[in-house]
Amino acid sequence: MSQTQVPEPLVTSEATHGEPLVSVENLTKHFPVRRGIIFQRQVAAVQAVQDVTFSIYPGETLGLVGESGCGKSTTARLIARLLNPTSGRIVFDGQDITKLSSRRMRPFRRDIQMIFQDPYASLNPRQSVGQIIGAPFAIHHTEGDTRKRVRDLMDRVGLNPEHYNRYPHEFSGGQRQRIGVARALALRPKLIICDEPVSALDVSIQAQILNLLEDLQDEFNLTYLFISHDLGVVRHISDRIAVMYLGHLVELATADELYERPRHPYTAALLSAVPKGRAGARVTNRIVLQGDVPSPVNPPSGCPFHPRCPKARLVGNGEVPENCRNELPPLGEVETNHVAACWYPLEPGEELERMAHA
Amino acid sequence: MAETLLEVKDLKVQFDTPDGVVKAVDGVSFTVERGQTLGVVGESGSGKSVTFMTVMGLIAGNARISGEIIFEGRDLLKLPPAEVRAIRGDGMGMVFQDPMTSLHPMYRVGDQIVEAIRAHRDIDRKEAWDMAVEMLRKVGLPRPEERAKDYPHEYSGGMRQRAMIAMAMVLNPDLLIADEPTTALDVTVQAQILELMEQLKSEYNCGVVLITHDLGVVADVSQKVMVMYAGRAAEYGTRDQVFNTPLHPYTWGLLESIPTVERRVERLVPIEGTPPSLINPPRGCAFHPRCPHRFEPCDGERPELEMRGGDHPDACYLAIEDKRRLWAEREQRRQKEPA
Amino acid sequence: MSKKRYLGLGALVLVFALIAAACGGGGGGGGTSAQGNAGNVKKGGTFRVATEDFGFTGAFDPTDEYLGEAWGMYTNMLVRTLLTYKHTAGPAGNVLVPDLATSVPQPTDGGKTYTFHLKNGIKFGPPVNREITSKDILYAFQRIACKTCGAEYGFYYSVIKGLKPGAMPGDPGKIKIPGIETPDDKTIVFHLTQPTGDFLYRLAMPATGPIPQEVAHCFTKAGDYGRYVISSGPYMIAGSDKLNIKNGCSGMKPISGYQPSKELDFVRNPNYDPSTDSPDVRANYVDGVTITIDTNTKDIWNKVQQNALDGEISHIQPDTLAQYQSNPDLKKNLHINSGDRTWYITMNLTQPPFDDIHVRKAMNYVIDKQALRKAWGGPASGDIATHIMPPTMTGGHPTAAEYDPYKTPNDQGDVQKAMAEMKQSKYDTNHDGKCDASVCKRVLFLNRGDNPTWTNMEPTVVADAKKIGINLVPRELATSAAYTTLQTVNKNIPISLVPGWGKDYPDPYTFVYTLFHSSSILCQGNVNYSLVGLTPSQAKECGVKGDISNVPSADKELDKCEPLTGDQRTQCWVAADKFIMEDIVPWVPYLWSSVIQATSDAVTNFDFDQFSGTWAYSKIAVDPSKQQ
Amino acid sequence: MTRYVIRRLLYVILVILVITFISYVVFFLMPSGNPAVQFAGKSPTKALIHQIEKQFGLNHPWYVQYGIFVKHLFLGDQYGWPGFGESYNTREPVKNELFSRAWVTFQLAVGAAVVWLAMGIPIGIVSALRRRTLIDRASMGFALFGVSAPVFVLGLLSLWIFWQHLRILPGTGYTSFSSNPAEWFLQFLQPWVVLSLLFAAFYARMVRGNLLETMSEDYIRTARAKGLPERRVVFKHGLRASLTPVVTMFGMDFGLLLGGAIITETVFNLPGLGTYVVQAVNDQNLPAVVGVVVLAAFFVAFFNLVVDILYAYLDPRVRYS
Repeated sequence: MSQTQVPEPLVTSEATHGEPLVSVENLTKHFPVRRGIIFQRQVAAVQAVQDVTFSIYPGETLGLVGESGCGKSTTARLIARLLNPTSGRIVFDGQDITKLSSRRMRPFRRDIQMIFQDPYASLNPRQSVGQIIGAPFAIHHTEGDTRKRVRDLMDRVGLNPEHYNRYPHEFSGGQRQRIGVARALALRPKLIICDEPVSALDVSIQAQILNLLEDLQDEFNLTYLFISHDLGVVRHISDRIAVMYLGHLVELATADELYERPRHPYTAALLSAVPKGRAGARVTNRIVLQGDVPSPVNPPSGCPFHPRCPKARLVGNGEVPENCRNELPPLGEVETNHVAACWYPLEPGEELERMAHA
Repeated sequence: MAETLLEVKDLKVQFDTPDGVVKAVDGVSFTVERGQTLGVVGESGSGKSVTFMTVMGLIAGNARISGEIIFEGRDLLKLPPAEVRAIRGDGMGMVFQDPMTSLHPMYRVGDQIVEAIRAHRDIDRKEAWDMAVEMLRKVGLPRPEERAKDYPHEYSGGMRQRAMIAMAMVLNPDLLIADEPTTALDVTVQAQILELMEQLKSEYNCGVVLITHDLGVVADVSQKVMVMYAGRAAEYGTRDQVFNTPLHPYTWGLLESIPTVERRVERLVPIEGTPPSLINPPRGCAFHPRCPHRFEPCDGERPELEMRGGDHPDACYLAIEDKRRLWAEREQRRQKEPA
Repeated sequence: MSKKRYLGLGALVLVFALIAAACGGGGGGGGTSAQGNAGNVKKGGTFRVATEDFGFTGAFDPTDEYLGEAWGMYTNMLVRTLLTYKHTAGPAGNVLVPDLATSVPQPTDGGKTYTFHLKNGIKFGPPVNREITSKDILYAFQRIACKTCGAEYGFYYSVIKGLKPGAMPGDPGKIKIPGIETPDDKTIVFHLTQPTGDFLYRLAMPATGPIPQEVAHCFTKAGDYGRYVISSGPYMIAGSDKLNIKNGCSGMKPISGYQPSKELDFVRNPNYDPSTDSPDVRANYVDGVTITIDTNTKDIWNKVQQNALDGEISHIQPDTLAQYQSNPDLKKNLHINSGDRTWYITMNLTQPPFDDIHVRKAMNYVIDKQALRKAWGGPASGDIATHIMPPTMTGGHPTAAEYDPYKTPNDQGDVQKAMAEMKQSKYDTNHDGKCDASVCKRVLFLNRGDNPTWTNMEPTVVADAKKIGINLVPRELATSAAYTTLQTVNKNIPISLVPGWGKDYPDPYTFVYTLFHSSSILCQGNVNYSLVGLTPSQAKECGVKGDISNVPSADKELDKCEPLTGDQRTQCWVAADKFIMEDIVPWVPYLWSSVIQATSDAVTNFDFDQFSGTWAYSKIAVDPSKQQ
Repeated sequence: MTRYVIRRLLYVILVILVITFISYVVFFLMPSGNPAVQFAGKSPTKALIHQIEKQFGLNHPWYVQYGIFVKHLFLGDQYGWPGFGESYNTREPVKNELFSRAWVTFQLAVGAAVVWLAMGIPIGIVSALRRRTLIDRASMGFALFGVSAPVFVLGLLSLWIFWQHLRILPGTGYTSFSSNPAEWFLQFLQPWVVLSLLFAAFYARMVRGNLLETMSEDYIRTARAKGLPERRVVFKHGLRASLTPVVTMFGMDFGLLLGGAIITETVFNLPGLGTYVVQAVNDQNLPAVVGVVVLAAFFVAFFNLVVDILYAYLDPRVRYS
């Protein structure tokens, strides 16, 4: 019905079939910067999310990666309707939820849940674990024995149900994140947005939580939008991965495709920057990007990555080509199941030379 | 032969708390040599930070410290506080995890570096300022003359960490201790910082200690690696020894539980359970309750870090053949998995 | 020893005897009203007084000012009038003596004409410095008549032919008053519309004192002249001499010695000639008087005890009173005098259940007056009132014992008698002595909420009323707000503990006539709280809700007395008091309060000004060496 | 910055308008009496009341009176600018009285502020650095005493000891500096100290808390790692950050205090704004009440602004636009 043409060139994997669970179309979010003596005028905008389009299919995990400030968390909050988009459309389960009032949004709130980075900060320290996990039942007035359902949930996420009456501070970080997972799971949502769910955890615990999330996905046929800055974690858990830079979606492909054949120079730079650990010998050709990410208040013209792009300089013999500077490259298919927004995408296997410091 | 800068022998650090005595560091020994990077890996509570805060003399007064910390021939634990202070920041510099909070928000970056210089060198402000600017240039800060006059909040995260490094390195210390220097940074910035540290290390020919939970980072830049668990070293060897033929099941667990960008495994193998309490650590090997290979002696005597037939010291009772076999099996399992 | 001092001493002895007699009747505080040791009484020094707040009602403008404390300052120090008092305690202090006038005249023309001759040699203080003439007194009356000037007790002068108080427009200096003639500078003649027995008293009130038009014409709004008052008495406001009267009105800056929220200082008036006065009237020992504001009552009393102040204008707190009475060193410095003031519970004759005289009588029987006086601090605070007027107002009789229409044992109330009265009431249908009508269930009872004395009395009244079945519902307001509410007729307050009444001058007219005559009922600012004599048209105009058919009137009894003079007049008022107490019963009077004053050790001569109920400043002497 | 200051000043005006408007509404809606009736003496006639109402401007509806008040406040009245009108019960211009009393309150506030800062900050520092020692406990005991002891009790106690018994300090009252500097100082000594005790205690606790918190900050660790002497770590790095909130607090407290320290002024009989407003409320003296309200609101708002500007200098992270 409202499923209009999706401009995204379809990137599929074995997990993507049928109608998407979530589609965002041209999603844009600007945070106004105001100034004025009495009446505040908007003088600028932080362009947090700029014209982002993608879909998430039932049962899959879409990874969303990028550096801090790239707009990945804002995108997640827009989909959860914790923020209102400046423009664009969000279709959930075939229905346009972009402009639903909070009352009409309520049934969808059950279907979209979030898991946050800091498990402690997101749990009310004055509520017992049972109350925290049971709260969604109370809010959405579900029938049945709440206590039993909470105990079942606790058991399922690997918490001892006898700890029903304990408080968050009595748990370790990993257990607290299990509480967060149980709370998100309580109402059997269709989509769970995981915003850096394992970043605050010790490495030995990270794996436990990641495995739990995978098991729950299989068991309850969950769909995940998984946000992380840890590229290893994202690769592990995602079916498809979207890369964001300065508010823009710059590349989207299946996980293996993206990691093995990155086509956008930014993705390539990002991957090469990751220490390779024991697998690789000493990496010598890390693409060390120059400088910092530009301000989202005043983003560069043309391709947002052009001021730092090694490929552009390579193509232009040290100068950044005109189109990179002036025209925003569209998200185009560079290969089946692989889209990137670049005028000069890398060829498969092409390795970027390390950029000398300017 | 490399010159030994720092030798720590049987260091113990204990804190009295209302709940009991916290044995934060429980007998750790290691050395750092000039021109070498020692990577120290472990999870929170493993004692890695406390060890080096103790080396720096930055541990609060209520701690009980024993052992020896020999820096350039002098035992820091026996020196009067004033002399330790004179070494701190001059002979040894330290960089901390969070560059957002580690710089004083109300003083100019340049002034903070100047302060570090003038705490140890009797030179005038102008000269110190020039030194600070020069150092900022060296750590890759663009337009250092102007940026030195900025406040920390006007810097990006990466720049702040560069400034911290400049502050730690400005007096050309023999030893740089970096405590999770890149954990709070984005991956591309992390790469820049690690690069910078490498570069400075070779330029100044100092020793570096890199404390991190990120095995990838350690593998990337360290010559020697110490894996810590519950206040002790689980194993201690060269980078290749620890990463290619790890001897301790905890190290195995760490290596296997971390998803990497290069390859995808079907299922991660986590270390079950949670890190132990430091007030009432498990008897014997502190790791044994979480260890899949535990056997008879593990909950008896505590295993010391020593050569146990392998090519580097470890603290596990398993026979060396078993260690080699078990590690080989694990490696095989990993290799088998479809990529 | 000079003759003057000898005379002064004689007067003091006389006063002492009189007051001892007056106090004996009440069995009150037992303090002295006058003290002095001729050997110590020397001229000089400054008498230092503090008060929490001047509380002036007319901003110290003599035309307007209605506050007793201000009258004390005027009559002792600042404003001489045709007639005045001796500025002493007791009935002697209520006797008129000539001041500006050469003598107290007898009326002619059937009591309708009074002629005065002025003494020579009485001058205004600086900067006016000229002889006072009859025109200056006329000008005072013109200001009383003036519409904008805000005279607050002008009604006393409406008996003068053609004088419409506060109602005559235009410049007061141009107002024509046919009833006042000034044939020459030293003569003034008053023509009245009717014989008025107490007219002479009204000529001893400060508003009638001479006012120099050359200064006062600049200040014709209510209260405006207060900071520019030119002295005609022995003292002047400090800094008066600096007042610039040369450059017209705009050149005049307020006199520096009066800062209305800080202090008021008096110094000797250089133009005052003692030979125009008598030491019996004004002895003028001190060189100056300072009255400062100290908002902390405790601090004022502390400072008096420390000799850092010599006196206070402050209501004594019960705990301070107890402290004084238990310590002989302090007690000798405590002075208790009759305040010519009655405190009472007022009942509204239009509001049930008090529209029934039996209920009102029952209230008089049931209230425990001893308990109420205890809240005031016990016997020292005054005599228990048994009727309307304090005996000092009517020559000392009848005393409380001599006339007590609702006598109860030890003034503690008598429930039996009260219930017997109540049985006769229409509100006691089953005649069990308790009100059983619904109107008694919730009766609004207005009280002061900002004063512990009143809040301490409240439970007694409520409990006593309950004994005869009346449930009082207290409503507490700050004193000024409580007064304003009570004085607004359409608030229809049934019963209140708020008010007290003091005389304006020592004639019962200012008591019973003002309080109970129908002509005194005003819709706003009404002081006839019981609405005695309320007429249907007044009821309609003022918005009275309630039954007005049974409202009795005392107009006939009161009108009868007004033309009389002398003892005849006094007896007539006493009869009116009895009539009101027995046939109207608007009040439960409970206390004739004393004025309690404390002096420091530095005060070597004390006297009380009976007329104003405050310090006889002109009789006070201090020993500066004892001042802190 | 300039724009910010202008905006904040406009905001100050708005605050004054709102708060005076509320004062008017409260005054006219309260079941209290008519100031004209009070002024008119004990048996006021209707004509007299009307006359006085007219002279006071009370004959207009309250909102018109408010309008006139606002007009006079901003444009001035017959006594000049700013027009605060005339006192209902003394007929003097409120402005003169207000300013002379504000000066007294100012002297009280400044002296007390000096004392409380001089006491509070060092006590706070010492007890933070000597945490859990006898000194710390004694200081915090003092703080508890200072916070909980009512000013009037302390004031009366102090007067009883130093004036009535020891006779080493003068009693209550106000002596101007120009008339007798020594007396001025002695006379202010008690109110300064008594008023400052409450604040000193509060500030000691605040400084202690802030310093303890600051000393656990990462940048303190950095300062130590640089090898700075401990004294320099505490006084340069620790205090700098922990005193910034104290500055904010101080500005607000000081501004509030300038609006009148009612109890202290009453106990020590100081002719300041606090005693004035008490008198004015008792006398239903609307122009005086509103005058104090305007002044108090102005001081509070103004010092808030000063603090905010100062903050921007103290803490470079704060920038206003």
